[in-house]
Amino acid sequence: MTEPILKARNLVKRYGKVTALDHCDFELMPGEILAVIGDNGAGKSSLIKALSGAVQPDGGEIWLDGKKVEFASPLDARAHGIECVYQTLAMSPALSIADNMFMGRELRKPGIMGSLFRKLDRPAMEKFAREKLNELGLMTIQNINQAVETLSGGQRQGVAVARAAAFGSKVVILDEPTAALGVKESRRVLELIRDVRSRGIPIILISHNMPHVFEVADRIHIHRLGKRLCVIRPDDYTMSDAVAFMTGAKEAPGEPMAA
Amino acid sequence: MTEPILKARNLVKRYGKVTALDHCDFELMPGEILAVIGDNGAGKSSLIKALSGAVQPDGGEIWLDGKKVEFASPLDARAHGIECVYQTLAMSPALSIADNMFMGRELRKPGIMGSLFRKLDRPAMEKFAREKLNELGLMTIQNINQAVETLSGGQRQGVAVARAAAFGSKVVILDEPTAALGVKESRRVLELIRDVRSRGIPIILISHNMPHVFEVADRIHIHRLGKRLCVIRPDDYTMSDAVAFMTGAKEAPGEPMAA
Amino acid sequence: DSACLITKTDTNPFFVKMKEGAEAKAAELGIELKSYAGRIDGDNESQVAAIEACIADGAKGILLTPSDTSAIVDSVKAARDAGILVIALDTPLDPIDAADATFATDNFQAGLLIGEWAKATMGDAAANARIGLLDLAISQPSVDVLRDQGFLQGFGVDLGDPNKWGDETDPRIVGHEVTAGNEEGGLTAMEALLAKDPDINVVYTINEPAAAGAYEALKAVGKEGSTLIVSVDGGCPGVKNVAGGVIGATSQQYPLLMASKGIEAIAAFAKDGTKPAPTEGKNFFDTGVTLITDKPVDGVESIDATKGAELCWG
Amino acid sequence: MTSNGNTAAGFEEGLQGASEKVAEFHDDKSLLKRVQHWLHQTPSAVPMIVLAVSVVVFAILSENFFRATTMSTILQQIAIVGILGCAQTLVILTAGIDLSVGAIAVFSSVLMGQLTFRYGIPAPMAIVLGLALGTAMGAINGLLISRLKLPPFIVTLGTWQIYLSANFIFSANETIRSQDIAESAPALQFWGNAVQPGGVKILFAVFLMIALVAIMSYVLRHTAWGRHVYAVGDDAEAAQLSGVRTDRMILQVYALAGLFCAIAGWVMIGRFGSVSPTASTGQLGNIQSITAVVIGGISLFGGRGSIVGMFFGALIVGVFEMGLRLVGTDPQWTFFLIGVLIIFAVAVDQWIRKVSS
Amino acid sequence: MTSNGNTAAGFEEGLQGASEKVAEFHDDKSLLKRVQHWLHQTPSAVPMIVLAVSVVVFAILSENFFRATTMSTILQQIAIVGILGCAQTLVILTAGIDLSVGAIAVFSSVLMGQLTFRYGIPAPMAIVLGLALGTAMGAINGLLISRLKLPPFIVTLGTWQIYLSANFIFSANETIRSQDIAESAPALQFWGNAVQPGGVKILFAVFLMIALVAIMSYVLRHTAWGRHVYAVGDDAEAAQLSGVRTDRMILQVYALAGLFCAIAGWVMIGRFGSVSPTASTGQLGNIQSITAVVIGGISLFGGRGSIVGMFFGALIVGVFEMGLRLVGTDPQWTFFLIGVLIIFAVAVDQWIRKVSS
Ligand SMILES: Nc1ncnc2c1ncn2[C@@H]1O[C@H](COP(=O)(O)OP(=O)(O)OP(=O)(O)O)[C@@H](O)[C@H]1O
Ligand SMILES: Nc1ncnc2c1ncn2[C@@H]1O[C@H](COP(=O)(O)OP(=O)(O)OP(=O)(O)O)[C@@H](O)[C@H]1O
Ligand SMILES: OC[C@H]1O[C@](O)(CO)[C@@H](O)[C@@H]1O
Ligand SMILES: [Mg+2]
Ligand SMILES: [Mg+2]
Repeated sequence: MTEPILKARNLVKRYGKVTALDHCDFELMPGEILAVIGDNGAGKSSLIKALSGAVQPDGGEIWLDGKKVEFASPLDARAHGIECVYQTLAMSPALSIADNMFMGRELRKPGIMGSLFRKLDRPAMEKFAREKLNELGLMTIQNINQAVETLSGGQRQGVAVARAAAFGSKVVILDEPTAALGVKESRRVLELIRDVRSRGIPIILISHNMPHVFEVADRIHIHRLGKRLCVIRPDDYTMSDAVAFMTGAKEAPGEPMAA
Repeated sequence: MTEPILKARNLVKRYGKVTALDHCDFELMPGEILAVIGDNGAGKSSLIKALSGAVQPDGGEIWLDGKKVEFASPLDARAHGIECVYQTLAMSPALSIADNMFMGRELRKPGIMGSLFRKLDRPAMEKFAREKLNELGLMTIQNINQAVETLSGGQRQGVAVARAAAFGSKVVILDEPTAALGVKESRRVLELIRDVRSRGIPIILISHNMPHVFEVADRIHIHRLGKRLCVIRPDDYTMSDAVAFMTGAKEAPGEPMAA
Repeated sequence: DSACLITKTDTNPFFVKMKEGAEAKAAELGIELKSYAGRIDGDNESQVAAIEACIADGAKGILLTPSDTSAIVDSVKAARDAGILVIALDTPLDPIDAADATFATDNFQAGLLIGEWAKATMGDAAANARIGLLDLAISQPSVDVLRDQGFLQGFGVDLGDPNKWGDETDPRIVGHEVTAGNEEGGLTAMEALLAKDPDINVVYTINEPAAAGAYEALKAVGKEGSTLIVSVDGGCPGVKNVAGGVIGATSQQYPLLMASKGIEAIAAFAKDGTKPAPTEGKNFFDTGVTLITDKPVDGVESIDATKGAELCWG
Repeated sequence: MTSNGNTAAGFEEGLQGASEKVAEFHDDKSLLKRVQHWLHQTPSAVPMIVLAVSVVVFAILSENFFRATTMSTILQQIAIVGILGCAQTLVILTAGIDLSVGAIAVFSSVLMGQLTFRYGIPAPMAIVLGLALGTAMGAINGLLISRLKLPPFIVTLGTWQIYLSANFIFSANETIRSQDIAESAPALQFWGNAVQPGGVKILFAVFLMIALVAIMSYVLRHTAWGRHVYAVGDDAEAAQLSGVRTDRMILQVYALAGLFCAIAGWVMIGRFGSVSPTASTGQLGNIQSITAVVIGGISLFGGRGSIVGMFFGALIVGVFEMGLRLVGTDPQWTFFLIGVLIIFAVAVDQWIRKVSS
Repeated sequence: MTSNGNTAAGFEEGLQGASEKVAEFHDDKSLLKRVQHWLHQTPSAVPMIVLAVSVVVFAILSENFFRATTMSTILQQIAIVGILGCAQTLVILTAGIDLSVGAIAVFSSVLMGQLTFRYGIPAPMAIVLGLALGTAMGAINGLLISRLKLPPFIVTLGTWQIYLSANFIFSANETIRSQDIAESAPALQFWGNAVQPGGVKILFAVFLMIALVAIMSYVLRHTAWGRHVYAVGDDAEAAQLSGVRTDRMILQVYALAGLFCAIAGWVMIGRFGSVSPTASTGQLGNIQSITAVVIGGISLFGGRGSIVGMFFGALIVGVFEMGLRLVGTDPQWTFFLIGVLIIFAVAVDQWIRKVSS
């Protein structure tokens, strides 16, 4: 086995009385699709928020590419090549698709207009955004300057996923990217995930949809009560087993990190 | 065939440039579970909002039990025995579970305290709420006076469903009640739905989850581009067919109301 | 023994001086003085609350420059019922006998002096004067009415009802605007009058801060030389402005005198219950008023700015 | 139910015997935590404690402070703000804000006065009319907010100016003198009467304020209408969907707030004796009442807090102002310290919410 | 990928050949709709039109109105509100509010004046210090809001009182005379200088205001920082998650607002000539600037609107005040009509949003 690209040990995160992460471990291998499954409130979102700098864990350590990292903010994680689509999507409704895609990494005009007057290079950003959306064949958006709030839920989710896919150079994280999507729209997202992986970028996928998970995942991280319970391969176990593990109905297999 | 308990004809609802409902028809039979499926943005939520008084349609007519009705507000629909769990749950986060369950239909103390001073009968409301939650075996809530905001997403959805199930005397409507739920939690909601039906109350269930739909539905209303495309029985068609109809991949069967 | 000083604001230099004078006198006579003020000129409620605090504090006397001369009367009565000596300073109550005594400038006289001076200075042109009036507040407290009407009388304008300003019909009047008695108010009010009639050539102002604001507005349109500004106060900055030609004439008041007389009266009252007496022939104690100008005219008594500077306050 | 149902969801058989445990809870039993928890449960506790502390401090600093007469004076000084605070509390609980409260109060008092004196309507009748017109002014706010869906801040910013200038125009800036009122329309000054148990004068106005707070506290806590006020402020859309007539509710709340303001206007006549269109309540009443509400721990985002907290908030400001006056601080220092107090009160509140969340 | 994957989602084969159509759009091409759409796309259009209409109306009603001198007077009257409006716009775009703008402006002007006259610091140095201190006051607001997570309304309600009373205490209520400043520290009055093309006097202050609006319009529209301001106001959490340092942003915005207020304070010296701690801007600057922002079509909920709209908003108020004065209405009618204007402007805005949504 090669070295994990993203690794965490003993992550702890408390919200008041609730311990959302309770000495949780995590590993993502290069080039893989790792699914994370678990009951509601198991701490999945908290885990990926800690990995992507959206929350600061109260304890524990994170390594990226073998180097210890501490992300003070999502921007920080992004600078290291980690892109995340959060459960809430994290888009600014009144801003345009291009504005949203480039939020926090805007392109500036070349020359003095950019360096001194810090003028945005709108045409370049729009061109890139249009390309990315088309390239991913995800949707039929007429106007790249449309405000995000005028998009349907599915289109919005598409823009968020496209943003992550376009900019994630090391790791792409998706938190329940298909929860609100219909059958057709979900299918597209799954295709996109495969697409990203085929570019060599590993993906963390959180989902409650077992068929989807077993379809695309290379490995499945099962989360329970704030901890990693075990990691399984979809070929070794059935969906029924996975469900039994994650709900505590069955004893988890004796893998290294089992709680 | 008996008379439909809830029927609509030619419903129209426009939001600015978008026509969410485009001369849509609808029928719910007594005692049945009717699933409504369709792409994102097909107009499913708009349909049930119109049926439950949450929006006023721009055109069209609705009959309940054979009588024409016009609901000015959800309260109005409720007075007619129609209960709805909206996609957004519609709970007041800072208020207690009991407050939320009885919102708009509070119990008052007997005697002069209730009639003149309009004092709420807290103990009675709490008792009822606790009973309902236990009876439905849905969750382990310690304190009925807990603010709803302190509940997990799953628990919250449970309270909303329990409220509808407890008070719906004619029709219970559920809009994607399991979208954010895990495997275990979803299963409970499905059980609850069967439970309500077994009390003789018909249910409208909106869901993107085909296996769930085909498992519990007696009939499936397929919605497309703001209209009812067709109604099928799960025994007559496969999931694959249903998906093909709703996405426009296949021509819908020649049922009466096909577009 | 303790006493209270309640002024309209604690930001107008006039009241700042008044407070200093009262403090000095109180220290000399061994009286403990607490000072209160409204938030803005016209803030009656704060003055009511201050009176109530003085009652609670067991003060022997209150010196009050009322912001709303009729609205405050009941509170004054409550204080007097509690055995406190209440003296109005600077601005008489409405009715004037609601206070035990009033130590003030004869405000009508103050207005009259500058009115007569302006009329005499303009000579024949007075018949076609364009007059702007910068008043205090829309509630028309007594001091506001007295000075305004005094000025108009002095200038030879028919007053209509002498108990209010604004009902005159003389076509020479361009308009009345309120200033809250400060620079900014004076400036914007003057700008409004100028927009109404750019040919204004006489400006009455309620006090010197308002006059300073009016001057800036006139300067902005280059009319500072050709417009006559008259005012009331005689504070040191105002007297300097007379010397510098900013203000043509001002009626000087004596706030330090009001304050020290007031404290003395309270001290006397605390000792043996004697109440101060008004000036002969008037229903208040007149602390005097003097016209200051460097361009004296016949028939109106005045002193020059150098002399005025010796008497000025603040 | 259907033939293919159970196959599709076949993996769910894994659920059999699923555990009931949901998440781990560490019950922290430290004293500090328990105190925080209690404070969190009791929204009016923080202002109550601040109040008690400030009373003690001022009693030490000034011998004249902790006396029955001083206390009754403080109560009478906050009567108007307290009544306006009832109006403001209702509105803020619905996540609104009412900048026009002071203007409605002053205009209502002017209406009562002028209807009596200028138009010769008998005083009791004029009072009823004044109350009705104040309610109507509130209702106009409510209509603009609930029907036209305009933000409360802007609507009441506009009507504040409108009502206040209408008040000046209508009154022709005339003050009606106390003596005249006492003589020919004493009903207008009703709330200025007092009881004197043991020589300490307590205005009727004070009892009225306390009664209004008590009644509204009952209504908000123990009636359906009160719960609906909270629900609307918490999440208006959710309230609407779960059966509250949100629009009607908002209209009622602003109209009732208007009524309270008109009552405050009537009380103003009793307290000040005269009727004056320039009363500074017209300018400052909104900020004063919002300050009481905020110090009282009511959330400006709606849905959280208690009207009793507002009462303590008003009392705290009253105690501060009187205390600092008696101590003899410069008035500007009083304003300064009240500014600090506002921020401090809200910071404490935030801290409690955060730690005990 | 995995053995059982495709069986589980087997029903999805129904997707083959799925249509691409998503929802039906009726493109309404009526003129009214197109106008509405254009208005919706151009947030400063409504105030611009209101402005044009009111200028025309007043020009008809009063012959003195449409004159170069009157126009330049209006511009100079709104210079201070316009600069405070720049500060307020920034803050409101982040969904905040700043009630302390006027207090910061007045205190800064007093600081500049007293540092020169009382402490003998050379005027240019005193100006720099005054600007720095104004920025610091804004930064204090920003710190309380971004670090302690207190609501902007409450923080600035508190600091408004704090800065204003600090201003009175520090100045000892002394006014510095215009003539003294002109003599020994003319730099303080810099913005009161004027150019006179064709005899019409235009203050430097007017050019400054226009320059600031232009610069901020560029910054908000064409730089990343500007987009981030909008993003924070639109949805602060989303902005944070998508890579904006929200806390730092908010701190910067309030600090910059403080700087603008201090600039306004400097301009006040030029415009009023003297330095006065009682300038009513301290009390009214917040309401005046909020009014300009609101009439200018900027949403109080943040994230929507343009600073050019604020400029038109300030101009509309200026035109109204001057126009109504010239027409000879009672000043109270001016306030009344401005109240109506505020509500009207927002109602129109709401209507456009609704119909063209
Ligand atoms: N901001 C927060 N404040 C307080 N508690 C929180 C917060 N975020 C999460 N929690 C709590 O932490 C626990 C873990 O939440 P988390 O969102 O990580 O669960 P999850 O596994 O993503 O659940 P789901 O499948 O429902 O998304 C839950 O009990 C939740 O209530
Ligand atoms: N309040 C609203 N304002 C404007 N447009 C709306 C509104 N509500 C719905 N729409 C639009 O109406 C159409 C139908 O929406 P609706 O919510 O009914 O779809 P749905 O079938 O429930 O979709 P989903 O499966 O995503 O919940 C969509 O295009 C949506 O954008
Ligand atoms: O604001 C009006 C007040 O201003 C003064 O003239 C002092 O400047 C006082 O005499 C008067 O009461
Ligand atoms: Mg989650
Ligand atoms: Mg929906």
